[in-house]
Amino acid sequence: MLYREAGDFKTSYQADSQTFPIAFDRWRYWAVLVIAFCVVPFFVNAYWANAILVPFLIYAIAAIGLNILTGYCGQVSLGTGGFMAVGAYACYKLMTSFPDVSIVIHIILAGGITAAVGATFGLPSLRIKGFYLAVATLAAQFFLVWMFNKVAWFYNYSASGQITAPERFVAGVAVTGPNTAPWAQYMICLVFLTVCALIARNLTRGTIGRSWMAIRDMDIAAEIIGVNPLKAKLTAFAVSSFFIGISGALFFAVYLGAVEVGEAFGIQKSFLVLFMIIIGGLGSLFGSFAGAAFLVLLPVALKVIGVDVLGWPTDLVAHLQLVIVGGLIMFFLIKEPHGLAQLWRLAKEKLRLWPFPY
Amino acid sequence: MKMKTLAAMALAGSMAAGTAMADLVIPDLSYRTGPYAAGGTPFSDGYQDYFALLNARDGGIGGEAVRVIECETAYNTERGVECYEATKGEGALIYQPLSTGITYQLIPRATADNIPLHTMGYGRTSAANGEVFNWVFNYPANYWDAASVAVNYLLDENGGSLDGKTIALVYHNSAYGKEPIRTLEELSAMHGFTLTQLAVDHPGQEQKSQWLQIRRERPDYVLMWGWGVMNQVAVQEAANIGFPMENFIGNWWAGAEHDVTPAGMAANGYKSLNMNPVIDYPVLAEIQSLVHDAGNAAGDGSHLGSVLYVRGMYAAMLAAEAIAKAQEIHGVANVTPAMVRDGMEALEITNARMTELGMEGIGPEFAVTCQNHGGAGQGLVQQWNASSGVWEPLTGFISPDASVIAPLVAEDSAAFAAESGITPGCL
Amino acid sequence: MDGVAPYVTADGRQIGGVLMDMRGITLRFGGVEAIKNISFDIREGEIRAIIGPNGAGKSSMLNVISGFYHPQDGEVWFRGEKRPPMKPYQVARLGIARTFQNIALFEGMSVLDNIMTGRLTHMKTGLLAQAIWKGKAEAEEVANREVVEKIIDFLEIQAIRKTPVGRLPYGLKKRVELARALAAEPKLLLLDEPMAGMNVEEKEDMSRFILDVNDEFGTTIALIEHDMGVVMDLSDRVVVMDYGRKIGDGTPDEVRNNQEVIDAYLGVAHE
Amino acid sequence: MSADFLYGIEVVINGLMAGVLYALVALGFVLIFKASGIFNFAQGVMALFAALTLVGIMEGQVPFAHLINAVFGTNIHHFGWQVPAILAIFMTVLVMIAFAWAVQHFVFRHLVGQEPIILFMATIGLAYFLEGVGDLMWGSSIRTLALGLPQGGSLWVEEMTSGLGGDDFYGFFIDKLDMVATLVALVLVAGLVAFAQYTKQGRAMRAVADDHQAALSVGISLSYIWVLVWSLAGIVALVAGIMWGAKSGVQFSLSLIALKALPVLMLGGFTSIPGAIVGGMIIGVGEKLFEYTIGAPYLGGATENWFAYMLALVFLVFRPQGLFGERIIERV
Repeated sequence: MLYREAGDFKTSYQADSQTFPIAFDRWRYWAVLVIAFCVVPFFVNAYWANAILVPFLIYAIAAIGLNILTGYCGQVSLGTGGFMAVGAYACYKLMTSFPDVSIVIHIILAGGITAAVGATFGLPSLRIKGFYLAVATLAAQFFLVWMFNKVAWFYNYSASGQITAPERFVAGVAVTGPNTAPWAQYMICLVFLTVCALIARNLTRGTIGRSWMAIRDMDIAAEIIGVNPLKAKLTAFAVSSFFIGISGALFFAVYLGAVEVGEAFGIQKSFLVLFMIIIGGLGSLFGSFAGAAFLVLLPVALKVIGVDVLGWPTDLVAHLQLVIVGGLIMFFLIKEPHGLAQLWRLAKEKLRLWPFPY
Repeated sequence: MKMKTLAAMALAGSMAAGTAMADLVIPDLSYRTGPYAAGGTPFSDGYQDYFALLNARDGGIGGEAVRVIECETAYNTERGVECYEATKGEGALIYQPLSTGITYQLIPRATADNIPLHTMGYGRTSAANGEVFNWVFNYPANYWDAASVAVNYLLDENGGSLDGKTIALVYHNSAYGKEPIRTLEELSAMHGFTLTQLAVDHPGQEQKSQWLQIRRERPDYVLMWGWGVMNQVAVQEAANIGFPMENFIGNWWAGAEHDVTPAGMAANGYKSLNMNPVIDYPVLAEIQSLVHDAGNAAGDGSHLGSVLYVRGMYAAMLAAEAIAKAQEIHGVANVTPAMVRDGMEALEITNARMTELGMEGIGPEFAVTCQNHGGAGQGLVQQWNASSGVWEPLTGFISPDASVIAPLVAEDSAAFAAESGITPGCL
Repeated sequence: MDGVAPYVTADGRQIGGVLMDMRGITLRFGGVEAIKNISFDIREGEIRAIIGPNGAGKSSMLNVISGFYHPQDGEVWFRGEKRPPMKPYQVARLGIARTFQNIALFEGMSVLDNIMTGRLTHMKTGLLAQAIWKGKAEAEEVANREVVEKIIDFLEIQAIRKTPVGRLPYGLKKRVELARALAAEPKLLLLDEPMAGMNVEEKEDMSRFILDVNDEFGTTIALIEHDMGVVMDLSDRVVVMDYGRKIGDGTPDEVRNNQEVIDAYLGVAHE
Repeated sequence: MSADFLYGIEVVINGLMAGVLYALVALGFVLIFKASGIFNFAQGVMALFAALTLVGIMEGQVPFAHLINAVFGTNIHHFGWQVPAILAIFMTVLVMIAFAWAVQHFVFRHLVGQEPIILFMATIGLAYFLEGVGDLMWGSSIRTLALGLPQGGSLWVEEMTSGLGGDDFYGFFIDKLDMVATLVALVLVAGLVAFAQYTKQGRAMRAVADDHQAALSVGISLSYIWVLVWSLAGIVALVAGIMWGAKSGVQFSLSLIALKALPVLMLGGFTSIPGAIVGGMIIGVGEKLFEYTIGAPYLGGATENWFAYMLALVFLVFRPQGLFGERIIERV
């Protein structure tokens, strides 16, 4: 009975357009934030940080980024891996060239550089649409990976071609390098995710968000009512790439610490992040979180159940894992084609009417 | 069963706790799925079977049972990290990640966690410098050794001179594939051969351009740094253009049975490096009777005695010997990872010991020191006999040119030390 | 037609000078001439109808006005200035809004958001300010929301404010589309068959809204419509097109008595 | 003629043939997309699955042996018989038809009328699922495809042409497998076109491709047609799997060949069968020629993957409707 909008009157347009119009949602939102910021850091261990939380937070940033482009602006992209690589290599070059500047600034700048690269590769979107554009973004994916592999300047001419994140500190606490405490890794990613999510929320609820969605739903009509398609699409590419660049920088500097471009940012990464937003829900920030959580957690959960609980051979579990993930995706689609976010929405709608559903 | 379910529900707990068990815990980061499953499966089988043999025959190592925890990485870096974090809390003594990508992840982590890392014939080459990489060992040989061994073999074939010869390097366009380039460039300047580099992009199913170029330029020899599907296609394409197979030499990750069988008879005569010749070791029979026949084989048992199986078994033997050494040094049976590191650094593999273990000639003799974690760096050349389906060892162990490798190792490890703020020294 | 002095209509509306002047417009697709050398004007405050049988080129004319098609020949004058070739979104910024024959709402958005997109040409905060939201962006949002709420009240669609557009019935969609166009506070409003597919009651509602818009906001309206009764009742002046040519122009009464127009509508064979 | 020029021609010829191999994969995409608007992400995995099934049947392998052994503690591997290639191919085709039926019956029947992105997503799930099932059924090791397809450069061509250039020219290299593949692809395309033109099912298929509603209204069963196109795509996948598998052995990486088909699709259009063939050839020649003239000598090589996409991208920027598409006139 708590979940009600009745009696929760909005007296201003601000209040009406807030993120969580229902009081209960607002409380839960604050509760999640408090737990995430004030409770989890004290309990997080290396396993939870490295195997689950940090990848989840980073993928959530990437998923938000791609969701802006694909879910909000309707431009399907398969260049995510390449753009994450731009973020990672930009961050590496900045870290090693200006060791005295804060890593936080490096990460933000890496996002900015990625935004510029993303906008450049977004130019063809003015002419190419739909699946054709998706395939066209693969050109960015393959080219960028090839370039980072080939041009030695990007990896400071190291013999191995891998880049390794040197140790850097935020407020005296190591956030990159081998001596980073799990909570520090977690916190920096959490802060970036929170800020990114807020920015994404602000952008999508306002003018620019409406231009994106207008382009997504009907590009010609959008142009006729006054949306500049060039500007809308390029800002979508730029903002999306900004987030993806940040996630790439964090992925490299905070999470893995060392990467090789082909392996870490290959085509599978592009597909993975796309799967996340599709499964989570296109055009939904919550969906970005849900999709990232689903695809990070499910394999680990299935592994734990299969190997640790049932004691089955690892390869059998790995194969069954594919079958189950694939089967679940199809099952969800048949039951609810618009992703986890829509499932969540429907559940909430039912809850709102409960116990008088008519 | 119920207890197990409960344990799983308390996921965090089960992952973090539990060093209490008295076993010697050896994680096996395997990959039996994904694009490189064909390579990962036999290695893992060999690795696990050897420990199973020790348990069955000797009751473990020094009286302590060995508990192998297998964790599937699918050759994926992130899953490798998950596996590492999931197993290290169990008291893991030594990691053998079998992937250069995962190795790079684990070098800083394992160093910080004080768990030794053994990267046998892969991983970061300059880890041979034990003063910088205290916790990383890459004996008995590394990529740069491999390049030098290959060139030394060719020198031997050509009466000591490669002057005016051309050698083409076909390599996987990745960090792994690019490893030998610097060494080969040094060697080409030294011995006067011309080096042509041909990059093959991942995954490497389409190599027509590269092999047409080889056909045009007719190099005297082709070296290959390949992995996965690239190997099978390269062997087939070499046969297609009629390149003399005996002049085509792969490195030791391009010289397993499955690399050549798809090409059938056309692959006959193809050569590759190896660090563990495939011969009928007595220990294989023991594994057959004590492990496989007892129904404890790690996989389906079909890989026993194959190149990568033997390599996995060899890796397990080196780990077991290091643990035994650690037990000897520290006088306790239930050793810690730090003690195992000491054991690895004091490891000495002699022919007598290998014979005693039923593995005569499986590897070169070598002794590890604090300065040198890389072993002797020797490798041998083997040749594929397609009619009998056997990799026949062609040479004995060939030494690399230390005068070329050592400065490169020193340079790269010094750069890493500077970048990471490490002061080189022994523990 | 130029130079006609402003006047007041019988029902008291103010008709001003020429707002838009189309001069000798010719539009070709490949070899087909969709519009052949047509000239007409639209005066401030009036309701101007363009009628004609199917395929007469009415929609093409509207598309020329909104900058979606670019005529090969002819000039478009707007507010006394010659309009250079423009992209549709630039035309929108001049203050020309429109609705579409086959409703072109943004199906994935709510009614409110759809109407708010009509305000895009009035919203100026930069990307950074929007990312921060608090302050400038929020203030602008609220200010524009107020305008939109007035239009929502005006068109009596308060109850469906938060409904996703996809769930609305046809008639309401048409109304929302009108609301979106109105939200732009256009100087010239183009309506492409605003009453197509409606029943009598809905048509009456829509007619009332169109008259009210014209009356209360003084908006100049150019519309295409098939229903002759409606057109004759609503509009001040009518342009008649047939096969891309203009065959009549004048008050409803004048047009009604034009022989060529009668022929076109009765289907006299063309030579 | 100079050797360089002749080798350039050689690169073009080989590019054409490589292009045909790409087109073989692209064909499967086109068939399904044309008839149902589904961008079938699982096409590559289908090629892997079909080839694995073929080898498994030929070798008399017990399907799901590993799973059965794990669950029941048995130790079974093979039935102990060998199946002749022709029979095995026939059986594999049956398996692919059964697969098509299952896909339609269990998945896409429930998704009729959904947006393309959702259908696309379902095929992602299908790709995962099929990959897992393939591994479970037949294992994940590399298998040799013993169909006895000819391999290696044609010596005849080499000898006939070696006189064309100077001493530096060794005659044209043309792989016999590529020739077979080209032949098979041409037969396949001719067969598909004939099927579409002259059979009742084929006409129904085209009707569905043109307009679902109209096809329904004249009494064509959509479900039947979709099983049909998925079966055809399965057969095309089998052919692609055989051709690529002959080179590399049948292994997981076969599923990645889909990536080589995507630029072809972009160029040739998602709905045009001749487009797939011509697009494949343009991509094949383009990427090989670029690698030969610029990539390998100046850029360090391995440029083919991205260049194929870049080529398609640049092409589309200037001609968004693709190779065989009609000029798009936008309307409101």
